[in-house]
Amino acid sequence: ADKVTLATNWLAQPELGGFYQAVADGTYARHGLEVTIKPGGPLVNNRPLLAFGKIDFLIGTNLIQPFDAAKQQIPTKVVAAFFQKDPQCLLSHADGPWKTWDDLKQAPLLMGNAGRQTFFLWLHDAYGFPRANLRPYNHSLAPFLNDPRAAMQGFATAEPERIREASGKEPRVFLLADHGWNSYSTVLETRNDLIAKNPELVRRFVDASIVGWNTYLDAEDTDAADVLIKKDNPSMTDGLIKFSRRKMSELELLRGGEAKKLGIGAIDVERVKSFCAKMVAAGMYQEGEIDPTTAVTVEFVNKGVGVE
Amino acid sequence: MNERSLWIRLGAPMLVGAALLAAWEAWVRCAELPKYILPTPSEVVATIFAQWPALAPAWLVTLKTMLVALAAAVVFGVALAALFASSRLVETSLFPYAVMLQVTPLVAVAPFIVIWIGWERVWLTQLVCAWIVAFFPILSNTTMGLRSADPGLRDLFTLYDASRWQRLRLLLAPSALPYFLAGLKVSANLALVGAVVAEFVTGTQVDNPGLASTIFTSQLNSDTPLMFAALALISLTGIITFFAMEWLSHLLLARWHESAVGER
Amino acid sequence: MNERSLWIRLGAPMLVGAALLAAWEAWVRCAELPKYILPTPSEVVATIFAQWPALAPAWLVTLKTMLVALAAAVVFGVALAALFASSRLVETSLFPYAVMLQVTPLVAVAPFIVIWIGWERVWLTQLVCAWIVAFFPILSNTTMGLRSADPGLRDLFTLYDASRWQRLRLLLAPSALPYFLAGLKVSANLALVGAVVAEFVTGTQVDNPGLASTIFTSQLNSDTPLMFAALALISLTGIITFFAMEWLSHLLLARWHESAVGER
Amino acid sequence: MAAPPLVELANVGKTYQHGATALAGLDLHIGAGEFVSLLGPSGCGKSTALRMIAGLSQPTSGTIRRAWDASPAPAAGTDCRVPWSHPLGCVFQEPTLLPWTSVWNNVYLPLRLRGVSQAAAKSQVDEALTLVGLQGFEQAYPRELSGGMKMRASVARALVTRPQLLLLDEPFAALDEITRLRLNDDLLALWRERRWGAMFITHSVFESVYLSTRVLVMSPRPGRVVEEIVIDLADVRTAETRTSVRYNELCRRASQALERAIAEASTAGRSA
Amino acid sequence: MAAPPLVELANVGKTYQHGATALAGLDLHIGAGEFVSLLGPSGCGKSTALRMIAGLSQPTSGTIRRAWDASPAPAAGTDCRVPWSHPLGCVFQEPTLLPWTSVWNNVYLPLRLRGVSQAAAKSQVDEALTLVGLQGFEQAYPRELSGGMKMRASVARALVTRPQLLLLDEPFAALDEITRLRLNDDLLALWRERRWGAMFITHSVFESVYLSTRVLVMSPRPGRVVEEIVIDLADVRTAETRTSVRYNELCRRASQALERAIAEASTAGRSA
Ligand SMILES: Nc1ncnc2c1ncn2[C@@H]1O[C@H](COP(=O)(O)OP(=O)(O)OP(=O)(O)O)[C@@H](O)[C@H]1O
Ligand SMILES: Nc1ncnc2c1ncn2[C@@H]1O[C@H](COP(=O)(O)OP(=O)(O)OP(=O)(O)O)[C@@H](O)[C@H]1O
Ligand SMILES: [Mg+2]
Ligand SMILES: [Mg+2]
Repeated sequence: ADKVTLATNWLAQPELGGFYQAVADGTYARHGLEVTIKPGGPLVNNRPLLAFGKIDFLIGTNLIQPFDAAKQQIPTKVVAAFFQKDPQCLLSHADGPWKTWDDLKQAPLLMGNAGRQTFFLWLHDAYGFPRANLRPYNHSLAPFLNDPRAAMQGFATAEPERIREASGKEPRVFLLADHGWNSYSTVLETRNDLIAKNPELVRRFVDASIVGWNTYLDAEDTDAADVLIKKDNPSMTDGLIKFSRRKMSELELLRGGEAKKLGIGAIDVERVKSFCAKMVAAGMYQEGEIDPTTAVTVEFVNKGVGVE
Repeated sequence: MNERSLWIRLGAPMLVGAALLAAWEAWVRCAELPKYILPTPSEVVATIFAQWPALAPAWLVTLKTMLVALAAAVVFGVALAALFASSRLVETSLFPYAVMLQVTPLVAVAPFIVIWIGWERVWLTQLVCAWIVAFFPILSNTTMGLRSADPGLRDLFTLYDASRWQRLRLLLAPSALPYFLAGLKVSANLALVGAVVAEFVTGTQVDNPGLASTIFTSQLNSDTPLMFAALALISLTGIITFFAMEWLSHLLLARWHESAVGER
Repeated sequence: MNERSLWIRLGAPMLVGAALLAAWEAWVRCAELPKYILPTPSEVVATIFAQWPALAPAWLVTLKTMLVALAAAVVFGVALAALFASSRLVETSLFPYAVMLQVTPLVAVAPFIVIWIGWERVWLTQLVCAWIVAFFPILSNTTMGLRSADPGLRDLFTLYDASRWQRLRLLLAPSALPYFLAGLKVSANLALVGAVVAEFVTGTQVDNPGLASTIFTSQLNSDTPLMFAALALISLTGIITFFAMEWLSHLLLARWHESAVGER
Repeated sequence: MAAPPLVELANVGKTYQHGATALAGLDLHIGAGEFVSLLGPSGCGKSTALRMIAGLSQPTSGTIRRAWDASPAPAAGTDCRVPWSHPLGCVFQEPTLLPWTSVWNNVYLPLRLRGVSQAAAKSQVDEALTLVGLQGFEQAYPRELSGGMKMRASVARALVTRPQLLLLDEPFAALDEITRLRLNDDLLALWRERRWGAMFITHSVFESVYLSTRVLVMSPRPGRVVEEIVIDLADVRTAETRTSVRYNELCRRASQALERAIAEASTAGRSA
Repeated sequence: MAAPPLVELANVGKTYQHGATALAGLDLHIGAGEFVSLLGPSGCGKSTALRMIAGLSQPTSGTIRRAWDASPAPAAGTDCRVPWSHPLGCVFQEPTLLPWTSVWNNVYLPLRLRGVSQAAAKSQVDEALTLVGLQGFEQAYPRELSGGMKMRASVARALVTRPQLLLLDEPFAALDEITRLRLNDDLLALWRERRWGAMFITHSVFESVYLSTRVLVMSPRPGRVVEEIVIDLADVRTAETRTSVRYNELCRRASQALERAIAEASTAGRSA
């Protein structure tokens, strides 16, 4: 079997469940792959490992970093986009003063470093969220819970439940995707030379991952994968896992959009271009600085794998 | 140090500690703060006991990283200081690189260290990170100490044709000892912080998570009592190390150095 | 230190530095490493110039945090050490809390510091974080130094009924100076790292970004040359500070302390 | 000697931490205007006694009474333009100069500690420095002085406060005989002028007899006073004193007393 | 004096960093088996000369020739059970003992630096300690010793290597006269037995004449030798020597030479 390493962007969690599923139920093995998953973390930066060739695949949070790679002429590409819709959201207290998207502009907004340098720039440009309202966020809910006027960033598949578990009340959720943020999320990247030298391996990995995701979403019993997830990430509770799985289905994160027809992982180049245009409009890139088509390839997806 | 003063020196901080904890407990109870904002000390202690099966191994992992990093910092810091003592030129030429190593933030260089060492060797990577954080104070203090030997004694060693090694071991090392010990206290603390931060920036060893993993997990789960439990263990480690160092100082300096002797 | 030795002491490290940079440049060019993996020094320098309009203000922000935090560390560390010198009991009662402050990882307590100080006062929060990182070495070293005064001179001051303050200023402070200076070198480094880390944990700033924001953004954007440019500025700051401290040491100790005088 | 003594030690003993007994049963008193010399073998406890009189070390048995403990010195910061007098001046066996400052500042130190300004102290400090022959070295640092010069700076520092009681621990041991004789005469002249009390530790029998009104001879460890020799020479002493019969007789007596004390010690030492 | 001198200083000058000239035109030689005393006023450059002879300081002008520079000492680690001899032994003006170890280890130090094991050194170290009367204080730390005892430990350390040339900077200044006389005799006895060369700095004219084969008198700063007095007393000196006419005559000559030198100085000093 070929040895392959997949580095993720976060600790083990249901939002990465398909990959763990494929490890746990032997899907990768059946595709002739021996996969090791290297989890990410709050201060862990796995990205350079890909460029250095120390790992083979990397999960990216959204399309921004692949665009940056294109800009820096780093020879990597997105080969599959697992979340058709970005679960990135803003949250406010259920009994707090902020009831609408526009209200949030007045809220002190807890946001971490990555958010500030990516989607906040878009929030600022497209909706006029003021910079002065930014507040530090270190993955601790305490500052948010401490202040009913606060708003914070989050993943729609996790933070609402974390907040409910801590305070008993589920917060209001505002999906960025509902307001025009049309990036893919949980995108799979690899190096161009791997695509060139061993496209077969890339194909097997993408296919197996899609199968893994399908299993993870459909199966009643995903215990094997969840055990792996909980082992790698002790903060995972059964409640959180259940919530995430439910939300992923509800929001059609994996099977919505183009994936309905083309299968999980589907990439629509037009959508990538449109997202890129939005980012250029938001001032993140210069006009023409990035060729979004070099950041992605549809060579390995849109084949309807796993679609009944 | 006689029996009585030993008791005072152990008793006084404990009394102060008890008073502070009591005040904290009282304040949290009166203000009725929810425990995800600030738990009471008794809740923290209860959490330590309740979570001991998970906390103990994590503590051991962090402790191990800290101790090995500190040992490496001592060995390397002292060796480098000894090299510096041999020539002022070597010292000024190399010291800036030691400074660079210390001032470069781990978050920035961690990925490169990971690449260089290999991401599978997580513990080694963490060790190197913690070592980078910890070694400078030992180097800086020992270097200053090695320079501070009494000139009369230096002359004595020159007169009797002491070899470099003899001079280092019999003259410079004892002279540098008080400086070294002051540096060691700082380095011990930094090794501990370094061990925790290293786990943050290099990622947990999946099989052997340390206290950083506990802290992060508890942050995610808003389990503030657990986080305080972990922090309490870290503080405890630091304080125990501190008193161990004090005791070591006393042992090594008691009979001769001004900082430790009583009445002349 | 005469003219010649001054030149050697500045020239030698520069020569070594130049040699290392040349080797790095040659190696990267020969191995044809792409710049997103490892930029050459010339690329880094070019980046510094090209990005100067963005780097300069960021540098100033970090520098300001560092210097103010260092100043606070000096004031607080020295004041506390002076308090400790007045009574061994106070020292053992309070020193453990200084240790606790230092060993608690910023990443864990930053959220609480933010809540406590108020999250609008970002700069103050950063300052407090950097200060927490920096102050311990000054405290530890100065405490050791204050204890190391010559017993004969202590007697002299007792004989002439020196007040506490006179004893502190005229006897203990000069005796502690070499220790303090060794600690200051460590603290200066830590204040710099602290300033960067503090910005990380309190959130990179959009309006007045410091070098931590630059580093974070460049990491996020895979802009390795920019990251190296920021790291180079940090290293440079550290090295300049180091030589400034050396010069200060020389100025303060040259005429009397063993560590600085030449031939007797 | 009718006046109450400046300091009085009664049956004083001193045992150090590691069990060494330096003094046992030491009786000693110094009156105002007395010049008492202490003679004794090396290690007999002379410096220990001096440190206890200065209040720097506590006896493990016996009592010490000091006249100035009853009437405390004026508080620091009081107006000191009038020549001010500290009860004690002390020359330790080692020079104990502050290494980080100049000779001038070292001599100025006791005045500074009483709040005297530099300007006000100038004449007093310069006078003391001239007395010990260190004019021209005001700005030198201690490490730039020879051994004898360091001790002289230390003597200047003790004299600068015009003390009521002067404690001197072998102040002239590191000086050549000519300088030493000159300083002896200068010291005596000052003493005749100011009539302080003095305790003078020396190893020179001649010096002790020449300077003192009383010579005390101590036995080896544990030290106590074994002989008291009252020096009944004229107050004014000159080069002629040294050739006088009485002077030489007193010197011989002191020498013999010392010899006896040490002979005891060496037999004791050998039997131990 | 037919043999080539152990050490020879020709027209040596020394100016310190801040411009103080300690020595100017110093000529001096010490032959094997000679016992040379150096007399001179405080601060005239005696210690400076000693440090230069010991190789611890370089002259700013003139030349120094040392016999042992040609034939280097045996390398460290050589078998040293046979009594081993280091070319130089030195007693500095200050005791310079290692504060962190015992008296025994301090005296053992020079042997240790030559690789002699503790066991092999034991008899030699104990002998040296007994010679200076420190038996019983082997395990004491320097800070637990009196001033005189520290100097004696320092003397023991210089003697323990059986040097060919012994440099002594006022070794007995802090000792009472009885102990001093005894040590003088012990030193002379050792010297007669081993016939080392010695340079002895002292402030006691009597001591210098009693011990030496030659006395050199130095002028004040900048120091140089102004008078050489060959001591033509019998080799074996006893208490009787001190009462001999020749001895007293030589003492007077030395005293007068010193006095002359200092008189010059004080006139020079006052005119400066
Ligand atoms: N800190 C100490 N600890 C233990 N013993 C000490 C200490 N200080 C002095 N002694 C011992 O006390 C005795 C007396 O010492 P002291 O210094 O008073 O002698 P001294 O009469 O001044 O001798 P000298 O003429 O040599 O200066 C000595 O035997 C010494 O070993
Ligand atoms: N490191 C130094 N820097 C400047 N001047 C110095 C230094 N060391 C000594 N001197 C000066 O050199 C002169 C000679 O000093 P030295 O110590 O040789 O005198 P000495 O003859 O040994 O006097 P003493 O009998 O008092 O010990 C003195 O005037 C002293 O001020
Ligand atoms: Mg004494
Ligand atoms: Mg001298």
